[in-house]
Amino acid sequence: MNALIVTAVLGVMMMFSSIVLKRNSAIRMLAIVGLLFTFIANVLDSSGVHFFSINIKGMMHFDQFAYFFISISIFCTFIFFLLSAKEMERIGVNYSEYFALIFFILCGIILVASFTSLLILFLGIEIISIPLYILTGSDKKNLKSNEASLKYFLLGAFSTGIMLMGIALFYGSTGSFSVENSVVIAATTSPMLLIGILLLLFSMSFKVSAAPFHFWAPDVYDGAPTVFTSFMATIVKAAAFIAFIRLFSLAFTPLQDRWQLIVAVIIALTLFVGNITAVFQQSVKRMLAYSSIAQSGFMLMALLAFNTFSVEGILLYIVAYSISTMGIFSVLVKMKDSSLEEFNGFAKHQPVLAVALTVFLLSLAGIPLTAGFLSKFYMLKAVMHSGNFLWLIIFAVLMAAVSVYYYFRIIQVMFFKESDSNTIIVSTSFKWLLSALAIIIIVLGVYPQLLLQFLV
Amino acid sequence: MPSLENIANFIHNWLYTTFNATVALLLEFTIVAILVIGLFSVLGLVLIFMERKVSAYMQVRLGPNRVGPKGIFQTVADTLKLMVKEGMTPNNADKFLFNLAPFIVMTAAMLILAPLAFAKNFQIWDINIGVLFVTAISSVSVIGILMAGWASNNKYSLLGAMRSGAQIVSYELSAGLSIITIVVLSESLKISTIIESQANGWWIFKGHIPAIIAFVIFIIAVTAETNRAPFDLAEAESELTAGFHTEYSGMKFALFFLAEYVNIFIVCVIGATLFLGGWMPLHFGTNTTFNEMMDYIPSSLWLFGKTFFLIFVIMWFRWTFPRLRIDQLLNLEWKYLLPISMINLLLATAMAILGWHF
Amino acid sequence: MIHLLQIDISKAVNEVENAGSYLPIAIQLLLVVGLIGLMLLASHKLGPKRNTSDKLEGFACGIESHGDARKPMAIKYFLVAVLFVLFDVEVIFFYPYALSFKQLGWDGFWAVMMFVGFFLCGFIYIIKKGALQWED
Amino acid sequence: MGVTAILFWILSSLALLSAIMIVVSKNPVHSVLWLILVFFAISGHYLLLNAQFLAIVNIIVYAGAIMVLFLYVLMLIDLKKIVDPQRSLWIKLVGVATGCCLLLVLIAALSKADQTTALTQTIGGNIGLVENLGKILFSEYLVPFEISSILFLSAMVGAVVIGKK
Repeated sequence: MNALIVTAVLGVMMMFSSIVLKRNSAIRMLAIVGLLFTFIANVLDSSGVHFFSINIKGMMHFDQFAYFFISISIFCTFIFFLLSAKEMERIGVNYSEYFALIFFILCGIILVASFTSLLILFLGIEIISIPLYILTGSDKKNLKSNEASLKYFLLGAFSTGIMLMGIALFYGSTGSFSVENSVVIAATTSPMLLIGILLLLFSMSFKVSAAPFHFWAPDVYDGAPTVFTSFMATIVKAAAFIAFIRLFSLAFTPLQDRWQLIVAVIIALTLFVGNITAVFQQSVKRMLAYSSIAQSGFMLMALLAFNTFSVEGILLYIVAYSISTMGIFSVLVKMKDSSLEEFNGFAKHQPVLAVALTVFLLSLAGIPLTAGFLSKFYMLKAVMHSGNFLWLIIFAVLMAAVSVYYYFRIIQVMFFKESDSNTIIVSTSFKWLLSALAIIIIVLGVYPQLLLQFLV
Repeated sequence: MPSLENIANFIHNWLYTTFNATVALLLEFTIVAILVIGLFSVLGLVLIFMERKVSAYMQVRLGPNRVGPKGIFQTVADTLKLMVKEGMTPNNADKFLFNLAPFIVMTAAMLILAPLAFAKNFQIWDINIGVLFVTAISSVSVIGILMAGWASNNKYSLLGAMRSGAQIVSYELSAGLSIITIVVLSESLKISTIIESQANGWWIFKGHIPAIIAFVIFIIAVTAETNRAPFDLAEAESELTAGFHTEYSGMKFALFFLAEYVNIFIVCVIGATLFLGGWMPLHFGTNTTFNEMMDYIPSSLWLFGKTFFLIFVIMWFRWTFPRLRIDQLLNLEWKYLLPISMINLLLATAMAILGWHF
Repeated sequence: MIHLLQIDISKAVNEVENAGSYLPIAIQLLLVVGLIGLMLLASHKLGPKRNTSDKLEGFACGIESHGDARKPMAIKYFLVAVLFVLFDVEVIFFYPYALSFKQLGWDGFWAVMMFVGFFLCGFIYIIKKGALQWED
Repeated sequence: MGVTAILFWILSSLALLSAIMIVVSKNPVHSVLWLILVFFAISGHYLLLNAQFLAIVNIIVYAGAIMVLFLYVLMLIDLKKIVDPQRSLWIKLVGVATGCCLLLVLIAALSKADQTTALTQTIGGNIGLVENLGKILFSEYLVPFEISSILFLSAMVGAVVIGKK
């Protein structure tokens, strides 16, 4: 609860920061310090120091997993600010508003990480979505950004409508918004409940851009300003996953056999569409958009099997995926455009960055010794433990092999192509930060307990 | 004492003793229908005549004085003229919407009449959400105005409609907030209960400063909502010809015109009901002689007296204040009236929780 | 006590106890629509019909009208409408509060204060940002 | 068939008809007006359920406020310039087929639901009255209510970011 209120207040503060503070760097500092404070507040909260005592009437429940995930997203946002906060200046004049919106999104993330009532889930999803529509369209002079924003808004509103319908059916059959097994068990026979679950499944699949509902993702990720794409495709997406998994693991496990196969099919489709389409992309940004679809296929596996492996796996996956993707995007932001040629001979100009990027790409591809490998391994192991879906595991491994192709293509152009003398200018601190992130990826790949020990 | 209540009672009893229930009900509907239509025609005629005379005397002229004694049949003649005028639909207008718009505006205006109490126990429809109903239906009429402006396909009309829409929706906020102030004090949305809560004093007297502030804001807001001067820039004659109804003629124009006056009447009745006690006579504490004297005046007279006083005030505004610009108009609402009425409402709530009002 | 229609409806339409209380307004609606229709029809029948193309042109004070009237409007109006929607929702939330604030007491009051406080923050922000400034 | 049932069918068919007209009309302004009619029909349904507050809010916020916003948005864009993109017949057919599938599933599920017997809650249900709703909203559902203010704030910021130069 600490973090929720702190982020809300910080959001309001950021709204006013441009009126009080004149310099962009001061606004940026305020945001970073505020985020640090939020992190501390959340850690204190998880260890029993509550700033506020609010009767939440059982609509939210902060368990260790929720606290941990909230900490991770705050941490990732912190990294995001360090890496790319400066780049936001180039998008438009509303610098402080972007921070305010990001803080509001964090609010939504905290809500979806801790809800036990469908009302809170809905509010959380909306609080995440509405600022995102705006951030997507924040580059107002750019037609592509506008188009992406409108597309995202229309499809997002449509999927929210479906979600509301699902919630309504859930409420109609159970008489409660509460996300609990007992509520669902009491109404298992109701066909209305099943349809409700199905609609919730579809709308949440839309939010995480799983396959038949992924059509918005490439256009939106491509059209949005690159800085915000990196935020959307990582932290926000992770939050949508957590909401998805939380909803289904808390409430719908009694009906698992009814929806499990659908989820398996969605996963297979997501893996297929994401990986195969990514192969044919010429723009790195668009390729990353498809790769993020492909990665959601793996993350969705946590939905198939709820066990310790999947819980640990999904958190590890989120960290590995978010850090790697943000790292790549942070370099991409600095490029002139996002075509593959931009990376020609990158290793010659920026050897440190090139190595760091290589680590990120390897992690995304799931090469051993990186966190990406371990997280994929955890997910597959979780599915294996649940006993069914051997075909899915084989298919997933196959698709991971395909993914290696398009990730390695970037590595190949970076190291083995001649440069066209276009360099990017980066500060030393940026290099340090990116190297540190690469080291985190490797360390987590070798010793994941470093992260997962907090989960106990 | 022949009050409206007694007459209604008498008719009701007579109907139910003479006919069976269904027929009596149908007859009652018919009577109400005739009454509503009658009220409308009389209202339109009286208010337009009043407007002309008031403006005339404010400007030291005579006003209409040819048709009938003192010109009282002038508006009747005008209505007849409008009836036999040709109702045109411009060629490049959206024919369907163009003809639908006056319908919507007028329907909205007439529906709001239903929950109003015209005298003691004399009310067409006493619903438990009376005030809310009024707010809801009045928020629909702006659609009709926007529709008229858009359908006309005329630049004046469209601009007038846009301005009018922005103005009406903006002022709806503070009008709503000041209505809620009274809802807080009387703890009911039912019009009859609100009036009864003022039996020992009108809210404007009992409600301390919040009620007075709310009253002032309400009057300003409804003046703007009915597009009256000084807020009449939606149909500013000197710049926009006639605003959103530039293209309308004949009966369709008459409907807009009538709706405007009916709306003025309605908001004044609501103002009188909420703040000035509706049909409640003026009572002073325990001064029984005075109170009984006041009770002797029929309740309908009280209501119409208060209403026409408010209407007169609104007409007075027209000849006192110069027209605002659109930026001044929106500034007034968004920068002053809205925050003031919001804080005023909270003040009234705190006061009501503490039980400080009488 | 007689509200001319109210009381009898529940007798006549016993089955719909609560929803039945809306019958008067439904009848009034029909009546009003019929009346207005009648008025329009009457004037249509009474009035002359001599249509010429000049007469049916859009009115532009005698000069020829140029181009289509439905040109894009200033975005200011849109901003006003968006803010109106937001504040209207806030005003709407006051209605249920106004009817139940006595039972809710100070707890409810502070809850509403917090809600309004957030809104006032937004309000000040809008004013400070000049979102409602008509001239740039 | 009682009066409630008759009203229900009238309102439902009105809502469905207007909803279809929204999709079918060529002129977006006409669509908006049909949408208003849908809202009124839905409000009628709320009244049948004795949910007065929802019915009124539906009219004030949706039919009043949001439709005004829609009309303003339509007036912001140059309707003449927009050429209706020619969608292929195939796409249209697929759309209709998908919609019908959803409809079929919903009907199949809802027809088996035991709630069909309780058609409307005109008698007895009074949670939708304004004061009862207030009591629940400001006690039981206080947390979501407060959180919704964050949603409004972000919408305000959004309006400024998008609408202001």
